Amino acid sequence: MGLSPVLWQFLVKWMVNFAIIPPEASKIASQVDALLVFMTLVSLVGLVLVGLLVTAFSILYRRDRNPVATQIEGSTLLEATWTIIPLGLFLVMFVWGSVLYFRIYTPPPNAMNIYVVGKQWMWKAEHPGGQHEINSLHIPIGKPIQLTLISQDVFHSFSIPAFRVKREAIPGRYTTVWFEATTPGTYHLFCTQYCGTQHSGMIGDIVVLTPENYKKWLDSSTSGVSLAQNGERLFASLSCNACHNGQPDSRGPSLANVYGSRLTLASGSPVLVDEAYLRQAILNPSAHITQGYAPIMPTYQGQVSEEGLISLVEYIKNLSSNYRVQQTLNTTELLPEQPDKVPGKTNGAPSAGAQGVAKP
Amino acid sequence: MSEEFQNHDPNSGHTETEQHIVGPATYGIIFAALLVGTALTIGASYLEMGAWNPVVAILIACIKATLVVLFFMHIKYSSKLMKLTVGAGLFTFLILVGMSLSDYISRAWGQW
Amino acid sequence: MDSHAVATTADAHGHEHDHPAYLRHHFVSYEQQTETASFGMWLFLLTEIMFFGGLFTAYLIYRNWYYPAFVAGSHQLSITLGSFNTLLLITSSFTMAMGVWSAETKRHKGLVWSLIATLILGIGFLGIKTVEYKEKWEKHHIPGDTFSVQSFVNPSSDAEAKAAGDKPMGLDMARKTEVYFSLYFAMTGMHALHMIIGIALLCGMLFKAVRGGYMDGNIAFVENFGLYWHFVDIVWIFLFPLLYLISRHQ
Amino acid sequence: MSTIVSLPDQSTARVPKRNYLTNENGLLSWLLTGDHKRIAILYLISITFFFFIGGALAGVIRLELLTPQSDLMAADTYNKVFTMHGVVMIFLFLVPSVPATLGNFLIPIMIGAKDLAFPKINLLSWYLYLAGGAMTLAAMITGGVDTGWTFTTPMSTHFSNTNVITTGLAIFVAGFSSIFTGLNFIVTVHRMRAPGMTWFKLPLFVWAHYAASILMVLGTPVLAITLVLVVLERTIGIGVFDPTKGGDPILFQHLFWFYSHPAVYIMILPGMGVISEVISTFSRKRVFGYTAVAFSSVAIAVFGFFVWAHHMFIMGVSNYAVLVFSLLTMLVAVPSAIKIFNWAFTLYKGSITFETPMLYAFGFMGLFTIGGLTGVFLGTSGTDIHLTETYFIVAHFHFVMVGGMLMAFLSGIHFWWPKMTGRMYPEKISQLAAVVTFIGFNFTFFPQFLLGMLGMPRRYAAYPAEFQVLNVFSTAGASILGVGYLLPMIYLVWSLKYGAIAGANPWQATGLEWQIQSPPLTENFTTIPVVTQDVYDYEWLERQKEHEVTHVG
Ligand code: HEA
Ligand code: HEA
Ligand code: HEC
Ligand code: CUA
Ligand SMILES: [Cu+2]
Repeated sequence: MGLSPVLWQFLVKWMVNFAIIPPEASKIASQVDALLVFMTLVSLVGLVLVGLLVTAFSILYRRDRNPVATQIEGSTLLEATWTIIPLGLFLVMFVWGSVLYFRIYTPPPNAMNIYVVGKQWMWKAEHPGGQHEINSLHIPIGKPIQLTLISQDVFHSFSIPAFRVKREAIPGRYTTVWFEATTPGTYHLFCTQYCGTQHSGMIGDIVVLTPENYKKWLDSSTSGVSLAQNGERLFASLSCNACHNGQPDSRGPSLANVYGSRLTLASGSPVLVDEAYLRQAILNPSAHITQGYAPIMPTYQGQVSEEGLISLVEYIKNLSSNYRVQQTLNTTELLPEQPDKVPGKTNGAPSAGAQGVAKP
Repeated sequence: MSEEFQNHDPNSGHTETEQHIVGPATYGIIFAALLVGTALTIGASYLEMGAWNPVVAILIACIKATLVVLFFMHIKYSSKLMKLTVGAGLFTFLILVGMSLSDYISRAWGQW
Repeated sequence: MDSHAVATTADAHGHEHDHPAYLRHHFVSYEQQTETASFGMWLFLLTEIMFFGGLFTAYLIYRNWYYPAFVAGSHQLSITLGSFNTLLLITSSFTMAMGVWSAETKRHKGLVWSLIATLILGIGFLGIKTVEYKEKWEKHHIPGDTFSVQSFVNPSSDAEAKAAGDKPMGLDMARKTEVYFSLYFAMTGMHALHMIIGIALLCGMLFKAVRGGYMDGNIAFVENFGLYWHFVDIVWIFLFPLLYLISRHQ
Repeated sequence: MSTIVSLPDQSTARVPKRNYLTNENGLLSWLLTGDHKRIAILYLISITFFFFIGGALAGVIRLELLTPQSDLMAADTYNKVFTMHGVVMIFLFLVPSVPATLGNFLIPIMIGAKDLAFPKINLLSWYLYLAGGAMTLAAMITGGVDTGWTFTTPMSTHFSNTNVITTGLAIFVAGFSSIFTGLNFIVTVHRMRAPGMTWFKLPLFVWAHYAASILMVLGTPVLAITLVLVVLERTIGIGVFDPTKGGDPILFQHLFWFYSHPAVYIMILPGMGVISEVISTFSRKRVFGYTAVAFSSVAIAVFGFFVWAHHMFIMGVSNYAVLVFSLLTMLVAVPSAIKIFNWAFTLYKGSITFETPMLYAFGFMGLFTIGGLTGVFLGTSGTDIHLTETYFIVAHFHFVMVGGMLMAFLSGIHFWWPKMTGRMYPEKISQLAAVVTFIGFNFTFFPQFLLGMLGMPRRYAAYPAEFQVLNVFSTAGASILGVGYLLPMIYLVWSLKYGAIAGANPWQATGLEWQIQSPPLTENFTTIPVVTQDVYDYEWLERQKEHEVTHVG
């Protein structure tokens, strides 16, 4: 009699590949692991302590040895000890953990932004250069990368265990997370928030490349139209430039350099213009009236898809002068018809003129 | 909720306190006060007070509610336990509202 | 076997003392029984506070987010009807309090008439509420597929909005009035549901009172019902300014 | 090894003829009973039924996860299975488990009362529970639900086309059952204590239930209204949680967790009460630092309301809120640590024996410590990012809920079985069952910590092949665990007829419940006791020895 061969095979495989921690492939990973190790050690000490106390007392004071119990009321000193020491340790964990938390969710200003749209049941990544990919994400090492996430339907969660990061994609709102990959390789991408039938199929690969390979990948998969260019077309075809044309008499404010600036709203409160604000300004203009302007901007709810919004946002972000807008203004009719280059490996994403106008 | 054990009645199996009966006169006064309060709320809503409008409205409502609780519902004449019970309810209510709102308010502070 | 808890005698019920028939077997005294009942009632009211608490939280958040929509939505409600209803409810609270007093002082007529008054006022409240709901229904202000933002994007087409001097609203904000009406119906609906339950109980109580009930000192039910009724009143005291009186000056 | 069990002479002893079980006969006498003890039995039967339904579903989950592909069933079915497993286990088993059975049975007796304050409401709460259970079963049979037990919006409101409404209403109804139980307990503890029974003479079991009841009364209604809003959103389309209408789906989470975090303490506190009683009895000692243990229950209850957003750390709540909620989570963990150490020190200089309830209690201490400490991993915001929504969480909550509360429940059932039925369970086999459960449990759930660390997401019907080995361990463990749970089921039923006659106080315990006959009379006490002795007063008990307890019936 022996172990069944199947089970044996398992065990061997397991012994060979045994790991309790996924690969560390980002800068933050080792920092998270340090805290995890610390907490595990503290927990082990605590557990062993409890275990030792229980076992030792059970042996020392079992009825056979100690037939009569000695009644003890309690001990303030002891009780204070085991209140304060765990509390202290927990507080250390809290501070340490919070530092990490803020680090993970505060992208550095120079980070490269990639947009990720989640929908039942796939991830769609949009690189600034216009490369789309589905259920995979190609990134270079050594460069901080910020993800701006949004969901088109329900909650999803973008999880990369090897990087120790994870962020929920929420319907109707941008969220961000960032990381800097350190080791080339292919890692798991999971959707960890339960999102319906094919939740477990909403997985993919994070492909970490050296900068050279990344460049190669970019070139081979470009569709020829960057996000900003696509945004420009949308800007024209949705007639945004009818109002935002940068002319002194225009009805809408100039959008050049608006990204990153601080605006004052009609209500008097200041806002920082970030991606989320730009998106809101397009969808819910009357909730965010800029001081000095009439609330005349129509809402584009239902007219632009999330991808389209991303393009618009990316276009406005990169708008440093109104020159382009005015150019667009003169050639409005022409632009949307601009021929597409054959998309590279964009996984068959449809490529109409300006992508992102919501289908009726 | 958590504090009431400090002032418990060791014989609470036998509370013999005679019940205080609140009479029509008190009820009448409170009723009048409630009517006045209602009139005040309506009036106040037509005044321009900026951010104070909701504050005043809520304040008057709170006063009215307190009157109802204290007199119509006899809490003024009830045992400490009852008062604490009402307090506990109010407290938890405020936790629910306050701590939820704290998330919403502080979301606007940063880029998150 | 002196002072501790060991069952020694077979005297199961200990019927040595004479107690009123309504004293339940597991209580020592009538005071204990009433105190217990009213404490239980108060705890139940705490659950009610928390029940409405969820709605109030939602209300406060959305009111801050979509203030203009809430203002415009609020202008759709009739202050006259709302105030009148407040009056009805406060009065009914008063008559209910009088009812409790009558029961405490064993005034049969007083109790019956107070309950009748309370009943009529309560039904009146619901009647007016129905009128208000019906109007919302006709104007397609019920949230859901049929919801229409016509009154808000184009206030001149709408009598109430015109009267309140509303300005046309952007479509995006106008759509948020649906959130306002969702909360309006959720909150007043829950309140109305409590009223309906209250009225049902009131009918039963009235029936008993007419036939001479509650005159034997066993008035726990009347008192606890009073607590319930006052609580429903308090909820309305908050709902009225929050829903009807948002920024009437404008 | 010696034992403290002292049974009456089996040749002459008999179960008292008149007791709450025999007082009246016929089905109706049960269905219309106001007796808290009978209602406890009714609850016991119904929650056991639901536990086995939940357990069978767990078995199906584990079978599916034996292989990486979703080959046993479609992903859709798997989703329905774990949702039902969660809903049944939480709302129909664990929340009512200890309070509605042991709590119902014991609280009035422990405080020297003849019944709970509101016997009819107590019965009503059982019927509500049954209605909720029936609706859940109906939802399950007519197509199931696939939202997970957390009903995340907008998934549950707009994207799932399964029986969300029925299940939501089922939980709503079952929730009221829990509210009424809690309300009854609070009123009873305040109003029905026997003369001389002061707050600090209350057994810790009562303190724990009192604290849990506060949570039930104040927390559950928020869940109720949240579910109502979800149902309204599905039926008529109001827009409170719907992002396309301007609602905030995160608000749903706030409201849901405002209940569901306190609910985890509803689930654990009564179990902690059981452990206090058991450890005291089998070490023949007053609980070390009685006051601290009592107050820590209340502290858990109060602080339990302040930490709910730790379930939402990555869901887009403000980072400042994360800071606050994470800090408060650390604070709420401390009272649990206090309890663990106080129990450990109760053993110090005790006179310890190792009957089954005590074995389960030891199991509780170890497993709850692991579960609790891993909870701290999750409460630490930086590590929660990596661990959340993985099997680490699954392991965490099974350690606290199964390793903690279920162990406590079994401990309590064994401990009070003689009181409830008048007969002893067979000791040897039950000790075996306790050990089997402990081993099976660790086999099942410890690998899940590793899986979580490695990043395996929860609620996955299929997973990457590299996780298979640990999953096989887990499934294998679950089958051992299943045996461990079936055993008590069998021998406890067996003991109803063949168990040794227990007598009034087989454990020589000090609680009031042990001073009356087993099974007790319908009215518990023939005369209301006057309490003079202290709680856990073993010396008093010694002095009582000469007046050996007799029975009435
Ligand atoms: C009985 C149920 C129960 C209990 C008691 C607990 C107890 C705790 N839980 Fe748990 N929890 C759940 C049930 C429970 N939990 C469930 C069901 C979920 C998942 C829900 C879902 O998403 O489906 C969950 C999820 C959950 C999360 C959310 C994770 C996420 O979604 O990202 C968090 C985060 O903070 C958390 C934390 C805690 C903490 C800090 C405690 C603390 O109360 C624990 C305190 C105990 C101890 C700390 C142990 C004793 C301490 C010692 C002996 C001291 C040791 C000595 C030294 C340190 C020296 N839990
Ligand atoms: C009280 C609560 C409780 C209890 C006791 C259990 C008990 C068990 N649970 Fe459960 N579990 C939850 C509460 C609980 N669980 C919750 C809340 C979730 C989250 C759901 C969600 O994500 O929404 C969850 C999710 C969950 C998962 C994760 C699913 C996923 O995310 O994909 C798993 C996987 O292993 C699991 C396993 C088990 C096992 C093996 C047991 C074992 O302990 C059970 C052992 C018992 C038995 C095995 C019964 C013995 C009797 C029989 C087996 C009868 C035989 C009859 C037939 C087979 C017909 N549970
Ligand atoms: C009818 C005129 C009009 C059109 C068409 C229009 N806007 Fe605007 N827009 C405005 C006005 C006026 C404001 C300032 C008041 C406000 O914030 O609503 C504004 C504000 C903005 C802002 C906020 C920045 C700031 O400085 O306040 C952004 C971003 C923006 N518009 C983008 C767009 C985009 C993208 C489109 C097309 C899809 C568009 N607008 C179409 C009139 C218009
Ligand atoms: Cu998307 Cu899970
Ligand atoms: Cu929690």
